[in-house]
Amino acid sequence: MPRTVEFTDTEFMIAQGARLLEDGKTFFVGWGIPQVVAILGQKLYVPDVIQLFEFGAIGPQSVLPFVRGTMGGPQNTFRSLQWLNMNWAFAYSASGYMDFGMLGALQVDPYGNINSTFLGGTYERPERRFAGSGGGNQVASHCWKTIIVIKHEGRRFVPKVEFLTSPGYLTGPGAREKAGLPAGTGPYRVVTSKALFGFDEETKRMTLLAVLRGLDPDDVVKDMGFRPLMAKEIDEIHPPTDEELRLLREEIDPSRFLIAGEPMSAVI
Amino acid sequence: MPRTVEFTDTEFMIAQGARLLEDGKTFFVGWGIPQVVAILGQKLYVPDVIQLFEFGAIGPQSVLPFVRGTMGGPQNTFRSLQWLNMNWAFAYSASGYMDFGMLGALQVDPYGNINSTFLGGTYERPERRFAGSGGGNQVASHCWKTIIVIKHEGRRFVPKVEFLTSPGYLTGPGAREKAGLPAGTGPYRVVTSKALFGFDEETKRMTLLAVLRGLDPDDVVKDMGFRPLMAKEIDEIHPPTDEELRLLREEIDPSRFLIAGEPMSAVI
Amino acid sequence: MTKIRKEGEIEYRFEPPDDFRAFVRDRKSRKAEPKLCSAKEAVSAFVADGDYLVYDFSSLTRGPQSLIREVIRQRKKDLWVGAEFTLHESALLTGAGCATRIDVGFLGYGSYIGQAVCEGRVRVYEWTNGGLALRMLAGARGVPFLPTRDLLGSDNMGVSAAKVIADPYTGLPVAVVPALNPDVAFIHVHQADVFGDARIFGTNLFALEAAMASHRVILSAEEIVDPEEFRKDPMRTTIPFFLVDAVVHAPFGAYPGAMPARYEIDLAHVDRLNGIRSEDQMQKYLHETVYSVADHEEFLDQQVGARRMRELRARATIIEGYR
Amino acid sequence: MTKIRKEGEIEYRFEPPDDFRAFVRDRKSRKAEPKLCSAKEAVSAFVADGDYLVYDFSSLTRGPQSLIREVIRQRKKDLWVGAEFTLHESALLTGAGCATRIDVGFLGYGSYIGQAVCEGRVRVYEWTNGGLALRMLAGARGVPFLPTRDLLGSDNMGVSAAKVIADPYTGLPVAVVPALNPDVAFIHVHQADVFGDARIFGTNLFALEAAMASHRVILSAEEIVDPEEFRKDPMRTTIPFFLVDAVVHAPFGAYPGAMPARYEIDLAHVDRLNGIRSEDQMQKYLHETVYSVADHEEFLDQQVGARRMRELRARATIIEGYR
Repeated sequence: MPRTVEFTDTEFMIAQGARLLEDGKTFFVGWGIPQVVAILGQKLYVPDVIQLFEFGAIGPQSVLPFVRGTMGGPQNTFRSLQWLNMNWAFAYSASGYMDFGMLGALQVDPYGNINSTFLGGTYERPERRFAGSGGGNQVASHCWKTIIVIKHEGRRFVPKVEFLTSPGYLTGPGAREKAGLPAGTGPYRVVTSKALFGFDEETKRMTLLAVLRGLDPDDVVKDMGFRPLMAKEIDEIHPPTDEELRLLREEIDPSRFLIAGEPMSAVI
Repeated sequence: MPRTVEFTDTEFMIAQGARLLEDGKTFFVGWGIPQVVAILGQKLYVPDVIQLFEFGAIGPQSVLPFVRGTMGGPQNTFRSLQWLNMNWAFAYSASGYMDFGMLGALQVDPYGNINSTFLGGTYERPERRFAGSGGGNQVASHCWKTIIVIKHEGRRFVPKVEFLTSPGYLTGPGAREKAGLPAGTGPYRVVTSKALFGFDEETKRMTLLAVLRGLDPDDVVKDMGFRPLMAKEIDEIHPPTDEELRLLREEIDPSRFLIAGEPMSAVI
Repeated sequence: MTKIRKEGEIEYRFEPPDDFRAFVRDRKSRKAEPKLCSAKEAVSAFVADGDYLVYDFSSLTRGPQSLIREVIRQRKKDLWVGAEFTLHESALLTGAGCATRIDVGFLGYGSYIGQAVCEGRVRVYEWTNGGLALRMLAGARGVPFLPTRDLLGSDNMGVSAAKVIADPYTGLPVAVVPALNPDVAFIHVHQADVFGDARIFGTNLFALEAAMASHRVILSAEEIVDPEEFRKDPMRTTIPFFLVDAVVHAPFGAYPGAMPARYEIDLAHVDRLNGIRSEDQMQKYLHETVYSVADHEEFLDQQVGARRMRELRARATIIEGYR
Repeated sequence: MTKIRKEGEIEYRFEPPDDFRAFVRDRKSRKAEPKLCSAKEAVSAFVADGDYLVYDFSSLTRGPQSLIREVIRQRKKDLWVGAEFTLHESALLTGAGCATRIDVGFLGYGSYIGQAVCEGRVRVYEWTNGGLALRMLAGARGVPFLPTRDLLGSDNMGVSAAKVIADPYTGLPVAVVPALNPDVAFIHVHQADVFGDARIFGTNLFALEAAMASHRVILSAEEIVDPEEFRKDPMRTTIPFFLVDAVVHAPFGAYPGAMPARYEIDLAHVDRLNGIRSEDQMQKYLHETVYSVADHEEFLDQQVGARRMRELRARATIIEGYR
């Protein structure tokens, strides 16, 4: 008999991200949500995923619970295969050893270009200033498959990003290669709080692949700042499972620092 | 009352080299004779010299006796300040931290250009082939003061080297800078089995500074393939001291592997 | 001091390799001399107004926070900060009127620094983390630039002095960044000796690159150890003494951040920092934690306290590998 | 296999970064799988005729001598060797008819290899030690070239594919060398686990660069240890498993060279090698030490002997720092 599960938008994005990883592959982990995605994924789905952090931790096995503010501390460099530095970390990705990368975004455009630098005004005098690239530009440039995690708010999906911090497919097919970026790389999926997008082989434009169980695809895309392509068949995304939620809430982030967010629910 | 000291040409070159080092400076040590120069110098004259080897040993304190064939083994990396690799070793020299470098040579020309690659014929089909640069090209390019050690045989001093393996002053004043080599670097001294040469500030040409006690400067230069400049005052080089010889023969190289050579003598 | 260059509207610090090499030859000593001194002495001797400053690692992990506070205490002016993980340093240095330009990196969080950028009180350039690390490597390797296959196609190219050139071998476009030779580098380490030999346990951003590439290097160390220690275990040496100008003994020097295997992050204090929004809050924070105390020791005594430090040390339970 | 390019008369190995990246994506596994095998299996599986081969460190110190002998035993052909300290490898590989081209480096001693060059039996290119190390770093960093301030003004430029370009920032001339992505790297290590995690104690030439930049990596290890060892001390890991294709357990694998802190060099055997002048002497040496024995173990039993190995181990008295 059907029941309703309740979760936050963040929990849903984290669960989706964790399900996208492949076991025995490498994963370049960005700051914040991707850290939790890596932990959940490794615990539940991809025990042999190799995490890599830009500050030189190769293959750590993070200690639980996740300690907020930890970036380079013992908790998320624990039991690494190797401890190096930033230039070596980006050597691994630049020479092709990083299969997946994951990044958050303020804005994303139809080609998966990311803005994480500013909103409104000009670069010199923005209305709102944010962190900027960090190592995001390298991750999006080097990794074979970049996964973008972004809250599903229409204003975040724009025809053109105000500042191109980290490269998606730039202006379309062939543009990355023309710019000199490594061939065969680019955004792979966009994980949102309502849906999952991919990119069309031919046009490199964002394509709706699936929506959270119970949501209407047209509702999901209607307030986006651009019209994404629609897959022939729009799949249904299972809401966070009991096991995913238990791990997130009890073992990974009991302080609810990273998994907090807007309440959502779905009937299963 | 005067007495005669006997020594080999190699012992004399090693002793001269050791006397040229400055304490509290860095010394990029090449293969063979420079290794022994470094050890003798550190024991006798410059206890705080910092040796650096191209294979990444920074500041080792070599173990005696010198073991032939040792390059990168425990004996000449013992008690280093730091163990790294080749790219880091050449970073130290390229960024200006290496005061002295020392290299052997097959041929040297008036500008201190070194050939250590081949003699006779062409590069593709030489009459006699030797080791080539190894790291010598980097040492001669990066270090502030390069000391060349070469047996005093006329045929080794040529107007033009058959192959320019490691750069001296190339074609004369300003040529190194014009070529893009680090400014203010270049050959500093040429240590031979009979004499000591420097380089004229203005013309950058090899200049006789001193000869072994008892030798006639004109005899020393007459069979050289080019006529070096002569310093206003030609100094006298003291033959190897008893202490230098004792250290070399009893402590550093008792097997006489490196210090062997042609017998010489001088009256003191 | 490294020169300021312009590419169009973009200012960037750059020093031709030969100029840096001449400084290393003439002004850096290779003699093993005792360099132990107070933070006050080190910062007044080796940090000048207008300097370009870099540090390793971050606000939350092994950052040279006690040295940053000393810079603020001495009210240095017009600093240009090369900042990778700058979560608080940039905000504090800007709020204190010390920093006027920042090369990032990852520009912190908390709204204060963002607001300062919006108001034009500090100028920011986008080199990205990888770009800054590569600039430092170029500075350490004595080359004027290094190539990389990122930055390309992004707007960071327009707000940094990175360029695109044709690879001499394939003709394909590749990005290049100019060498960076900072005026001064702050590096907080686990162990140092009085001459400046130093060990960092765990990962680092670009500790050796920065030490080699910088005109002046100030170390702050949790622990001062016997120089012989380093020669017994050369693989563990992060920085050899002849790159270093000053050594400051600074237990809890990374506070409120964490020092791996020594003490944990003080989240309460970090929250207080992250909560700074207004100028009043910033000045109040600076007064309490910097201006009103004579030095790091007094700060620890009055603002942190022995009990808190004991707690933070006790929380650092993961020590495996940090040796 | 990396492609052969020409600059005028000069042939050099070069592979565009995108081609190497595609190989890494499609042909290198990131799965932790047991890779322990015999030298015979490793060499036959991962070394092909015409391959470009590099190794770390040298003939006298921690060289992969047992793997070199296995290559000779399997009579590989037309190898191109990237050799820094090649005191014996190049002579043996040339004498055995395995190598036809050598990028140096430091071209050995003893007159055999010199004679072979004079007779045109092997082609040599001059990249210098620094140039080869830099090419390897470029290959590992995924960039097509790296700049350096040496080679300039020397004749090595004419017998390698190094070029001079104008620095994009100063306009001054700087040398560049192309990335090197070898077909196969041999690295002899102190400790490895069955997956390929490895530790080298002491210095190295470019062990991590070579492992990262090469299509195939064969490790020979003095000792096979528990994989957990590496995660307990990540600062000691030289090479992580996912760069490695095969692990060969090879005690005395560096013989007749030394393995730091394990055994000393066998000078008598080295003298025998250095004494090789004629083709007869070379073929006699190869017959006795390679062709006439089935593998490394048989070589040690028949040609070296337990007593000799005990003596060489006993001479390795310096262990400080090698851990």
